[in-house]
Amino acid sequence: MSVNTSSHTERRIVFLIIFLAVMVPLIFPIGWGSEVSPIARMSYDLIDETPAGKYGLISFDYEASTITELQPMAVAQIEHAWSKGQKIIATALWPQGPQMAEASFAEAKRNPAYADKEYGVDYVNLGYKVGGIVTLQAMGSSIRDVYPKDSSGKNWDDLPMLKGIRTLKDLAWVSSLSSGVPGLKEWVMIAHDVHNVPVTGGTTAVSAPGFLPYVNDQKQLHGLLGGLKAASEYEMLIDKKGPATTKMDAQSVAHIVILLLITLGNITAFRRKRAKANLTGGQNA
Amino acid sequence: MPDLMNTIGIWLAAFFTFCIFSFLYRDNPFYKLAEQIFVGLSAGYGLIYVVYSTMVPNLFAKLSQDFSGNLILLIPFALGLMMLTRIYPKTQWISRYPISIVIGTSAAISVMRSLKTDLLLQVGATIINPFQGSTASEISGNLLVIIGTLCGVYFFYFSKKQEGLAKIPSKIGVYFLMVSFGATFGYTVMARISLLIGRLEFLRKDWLHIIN
Amino acid sequence: MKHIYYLLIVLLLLQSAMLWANTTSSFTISDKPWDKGEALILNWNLPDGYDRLNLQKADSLMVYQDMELDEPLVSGFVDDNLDPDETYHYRLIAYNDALADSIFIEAQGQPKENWFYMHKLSFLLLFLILGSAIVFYVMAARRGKDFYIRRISGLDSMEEAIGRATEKGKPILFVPGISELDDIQTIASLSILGQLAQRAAEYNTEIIVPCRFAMVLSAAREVVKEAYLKAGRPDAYREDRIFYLTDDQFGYVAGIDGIIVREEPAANFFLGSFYAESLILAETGLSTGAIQTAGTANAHQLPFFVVSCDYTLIGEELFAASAYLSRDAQQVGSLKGHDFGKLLVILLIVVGIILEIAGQGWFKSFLMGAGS
Amino acid sequence: MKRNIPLILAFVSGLIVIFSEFIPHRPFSSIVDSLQEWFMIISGFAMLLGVMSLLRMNAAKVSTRSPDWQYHLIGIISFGLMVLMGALWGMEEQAGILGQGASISAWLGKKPFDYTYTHVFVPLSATLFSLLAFFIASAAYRAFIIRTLESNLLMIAAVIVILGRTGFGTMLTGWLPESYRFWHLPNLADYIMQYPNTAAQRAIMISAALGVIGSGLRIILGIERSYLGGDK
Repeated sequence: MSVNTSSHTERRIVFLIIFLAVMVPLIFPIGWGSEVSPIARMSYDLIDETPAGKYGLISFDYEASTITELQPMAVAQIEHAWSKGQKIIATALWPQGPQMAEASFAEAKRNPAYADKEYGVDYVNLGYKVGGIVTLQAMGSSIRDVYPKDSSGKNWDDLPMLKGIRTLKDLAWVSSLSSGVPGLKEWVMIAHDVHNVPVTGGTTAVSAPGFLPYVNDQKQLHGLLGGLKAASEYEMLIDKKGPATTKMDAQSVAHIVILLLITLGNITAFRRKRAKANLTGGQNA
Repeated sequence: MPDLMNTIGIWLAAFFTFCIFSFLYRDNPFYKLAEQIFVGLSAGYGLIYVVYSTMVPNLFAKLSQDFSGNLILLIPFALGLMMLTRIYPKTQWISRYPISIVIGTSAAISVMRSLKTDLLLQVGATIINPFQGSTASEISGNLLVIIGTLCGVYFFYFSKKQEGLAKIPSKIGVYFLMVSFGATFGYTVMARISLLIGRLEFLRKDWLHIIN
Repeated sequence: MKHIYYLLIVLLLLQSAMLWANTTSSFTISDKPWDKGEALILNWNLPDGYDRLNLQKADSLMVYQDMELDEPLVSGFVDDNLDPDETYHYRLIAYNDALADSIFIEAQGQPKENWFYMHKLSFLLLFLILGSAIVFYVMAARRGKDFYIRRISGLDSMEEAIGRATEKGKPILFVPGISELDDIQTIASLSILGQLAQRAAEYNTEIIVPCRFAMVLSAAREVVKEAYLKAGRPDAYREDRIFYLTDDQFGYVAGIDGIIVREEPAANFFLGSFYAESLILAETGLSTGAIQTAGTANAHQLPFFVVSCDYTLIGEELFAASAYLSRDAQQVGSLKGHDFGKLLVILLIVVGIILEIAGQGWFKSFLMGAGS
Repeated sequence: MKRNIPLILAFVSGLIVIFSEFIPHRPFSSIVDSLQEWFMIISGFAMLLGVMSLLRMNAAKVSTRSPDWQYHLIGIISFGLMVLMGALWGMEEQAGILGQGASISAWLGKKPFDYTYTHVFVPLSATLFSLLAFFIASAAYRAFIIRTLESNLLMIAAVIVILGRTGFGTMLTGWLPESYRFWHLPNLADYIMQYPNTAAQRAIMISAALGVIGSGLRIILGIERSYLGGDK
C-alpha cells in the first residue's frame, strides 16, 4: 500500500508537525471547546439550578486508570457547586475513590476563588465503603450509619456541615463519576428510582453509549458527561479553561493536522505521478 | 530525602522519555541505551512479578501450607520442571511433554471459545429481520450488515477460483473490509493522540512545572 | 365444660381441613435441570386473597432469613449461586393484610449436577458437523484426492522476499506475534515459520526470530531446527538467532525496533497475534525499506498492517498459509473443511433471516441457545 | 516414543477440555479453570529458560566485543539490578528476602523495585506506546492516497470518522437542516462504525474462527505437529 516512497526527511517533518500540534495547545490553551451537547448541558443545569446552601454528593467510582477523562469532570463539578454556594459530600464505591476525591478537591482549591473553602464546612470526604448497591440502600435509611467516620477517621459529629444530613433524601443532587460497576447504574437504581433524588454522572467515552437510555423522560439520569469531550464542554459552561479543554484542544488540532497531512500526501503523490509521467513521456519522444 | 529522590525520579523519567522520542529522528546511542535498559529491566520485572504473583501464591504457598490437600499441584510443578530440561540438549525431548499438554488443552479451549463467541454468536447476531428498523438509516444499515457479512465470509472462500460471477461477492467483501479498515484507523487516532498527550503532560506539569 | 372445648377444637380442625381442601396451597422445590448444580426452581400455588409474599431461606444455623430479591414474587423463583448436593430450606410466607393473617409453607431441595448443558445443544451439533467435515476432507486428502486452493498473494510473495534477502546478503526477521503458545495464531505462525525457515536454509539466508515468551522460544527453536534438517543443512542452524527478549509488550517492541534499524533485515514477517504494537513494528520496518509481510486474525490491528506492509494476510488467511505453502495433503484437506464451514455459515444466516422475516423466531433462539 | 507420547498427551488433554465444555458435572465442570492455572505455573517455570536465553545472548555479545557490546552489558546489569532489588526487598506489599526494607523505602519514598518501576519502566513503556501517535500520522500521510477504488474507500472512511470524532466535524455540517441529520459528520461516522464496519469485522471473526477450529482440531488429532520439531 505504500505508494509514496516518502523519504526519511519527509517522515521526520511529519513527526515534528504532530509533536508541535499536540504540544503547543497544551502550553498555550486555545479554549476552542466544542458545541455543548444537550445532555451535557442538562447535567450542568442540575447543579446550576440548585440553590445555595444545599448539599450535593459526588461519588468517586473510578481509579487511577481513568483519571484523564473523569478527574476534569470532578474538578469542574466541585468548582461549579462551590461557585453556587453549595456544599459537597464525597463518597466512593471504589477503593481508590477517596484518593481521587482528595486530588480533585486539592485541584479545585488551587483556583484562588475557592482557596478559602474549608474541610468539614464546605466539603467532606467520607471515603470508601465496600458493598456497592447494598451500601447505597443503607444510605437510603441513614448515611451516618454507613459512614460513622470520614476517610481520615474524624467522627461524623465533628464535621459541622453534616448536621443537616440524615439520608439520601436530604441531597439536592448526586453525581457518580463512574468507570464501571459498581457506579452510576447503582446510583440511578437507588438514589433516583427509590428515593427520587436527581442523579447525574460522568463516564468514559467508551461506556457512555450504554448509559444514554437512562437519559429519558423519567430523567433517571439528569444528563450525562461522556468522556473528555463532555468534560471540556462542562468546563466551557463554567467558563474555565481547564485540563479537559486543553487536552481536547490538542486532540482537535492533531486531528485537523492529520487531515491536512492526508491532503498534502495526496498532492505530493499526484505531483510525483505527473513528474513520472512527464519523464517517461520524454523518453518516448 | 524522599522528596529529593522523587525529583530525581522525575528527571530520570524525563530523560528516558527523550531517549525514546529520539528514535523518531534516527537510531542513536541514547535510544540504544534506553532500549537495552528497557529490555533488561522489563525481563527482570517480569521474572520477579511472576514469582510474587503466580509462583508463590498459586504453587509454593499452597504446597507449603497444606501439602496433602494440594497434591494435584504436583502435576504442574513436575511439568514446569520438565520444561527446564531444555537447558541440556540431551534432555530436551522431555520438555515436549509439558508443551504438548499445554498446546493440546489450549487448542481445545480456543476451538470451543472461537466456535461459541466468534462463530455462533456472530452468526446469531447477523440473523435479524432487516426490515424491523424504525428509520430508513437503520433498515439500510441492517441490510449492509447482512450483505457485508455474507460477502465478507465468501471472500475467504479458498476452494474456488474467484473469477466471473464468483468474483462479484468477493469484490464486495473486499470493499467492506476496506471501509472497515479505514474507519477503525480513523477511530483509533484519538486514542493514540491521547497517549502522546499523556507523555507531554508529564513533561509539562511534572517535569517543567509549566502551569497555564 | 371440657366437652365443649373438645367440640370447639374438633370444629376448628374440621374447618381448617376444609379450608385446606378448598385452597390446596403448594410450595415445591426442584433442581434446575441441565446445569452445574447451582440453582433450584421454587414454585408455589396459593389461593387468592393474599396481598403479599415473603420468601425466606435458612442459613447455616437453620435460622430463616429474608431473601434479597430483585423482582417481585409471582408464582415462582429461581435461586442460583448455590452449591451442588447441599440441602437448602425455604419458607414462603403469604400475608393477608385485611385479616391480619398469614400462612407459611416450608420446603427443601438439593441442587444436582447434571451431565449435559442442554442450551449448548446447537453448539454441540455445530461442533460435530464442522469437526466431522474437517476430518472427512482430511481423510479424503489422505487417500490422494486433490483439492484446489485459490491464490493468496501475500504468500506468493514469500519466495520473492527470501530471494531479495539472499541477493542483498541481509537476514530475514520473523516475529511470531506477542501471544503465548496458548493462542492458536502463534502456532499457525510457527508452522509458517517452518516453511519459511526451510526455504531460507535452502537459499542460505539467515533468519532472526525474537520471541516474547520462553515457551514460544522453545517451540520456535524446534521448528527451525527441523526445517534446517529437512533442507539438508543442519550445520547452518544457529540457535542463538532465535532468542528471547522480554515478556513485556513494549520492551519486546523496543528490542525488535533496535534489531530492525541495526541489522536492517531485507524481509520482515509479522505473523501471529498482534496488538497495539503492530503499527510501531510495521512503520519502523517500512523506514528501512524491507519487504514486509504481515498477518493476524486480530481484526482491530489489520488496518495498521494494511497501510504499512506490502502484503497482509487477513484473518483466516493466516491459518490457511501453512497449508498453502506446504501443499501438505492433510492440511489442504482441513482447509477444505473450513470452506465447508463457510458455506454452512452462509446457509445458516440466509435461512435464519428468511425465518426471522417470516416471524419464526425459534431457529435463532435454538441456535443461540436461548431459554437457558 | 519421544514423539508419540506427546501426541497422545495433546490428544487426551484436548479431548478432556472438549468434554468439559458440555458436561456440567464434576470433575469436568472445574477442569478448564485448573488447567489454566497450571498453564500459568508451567509458563512461570519456562520463564527461567527465556531469561537464560537473554543472558546468554547478551553475554556472548559482550565477551566477543561485537558492535554495541557496551549497551548489552548495560542490559545485563539492568536485569540483574531489577531482580536483585525485587528479591531483597520485594515489591508493593510483598516482602523480599530482607523483609520489607523499611529504611530504604523511607529514604527513597518507595521500595527500590517499585521506584525503578515507576520512574524508569513506566515512562519507557508509556513513551514507546506514545510513538503510535507519530506513526499513525505518518501512515495516514503516506497511505491514504486516491488511487484505486479500494484505497479510496479506505481513505474516505478514515477521513469521515476522523472528522466525526472532533468538534470540527460538527462545525462543518452543523448548518445542515434537521431533516438531513444522517449527513451530519458525527452521525455518518457512527453509521459507518455501526454497520459496514461491524459487517466486515464479523466476516473476519467468523472465518478466522473456522481457521482456529480447523487448526485446533489438527493439533488435537496430531496432524499439525510442527511445534514438536523433529523426531530426534
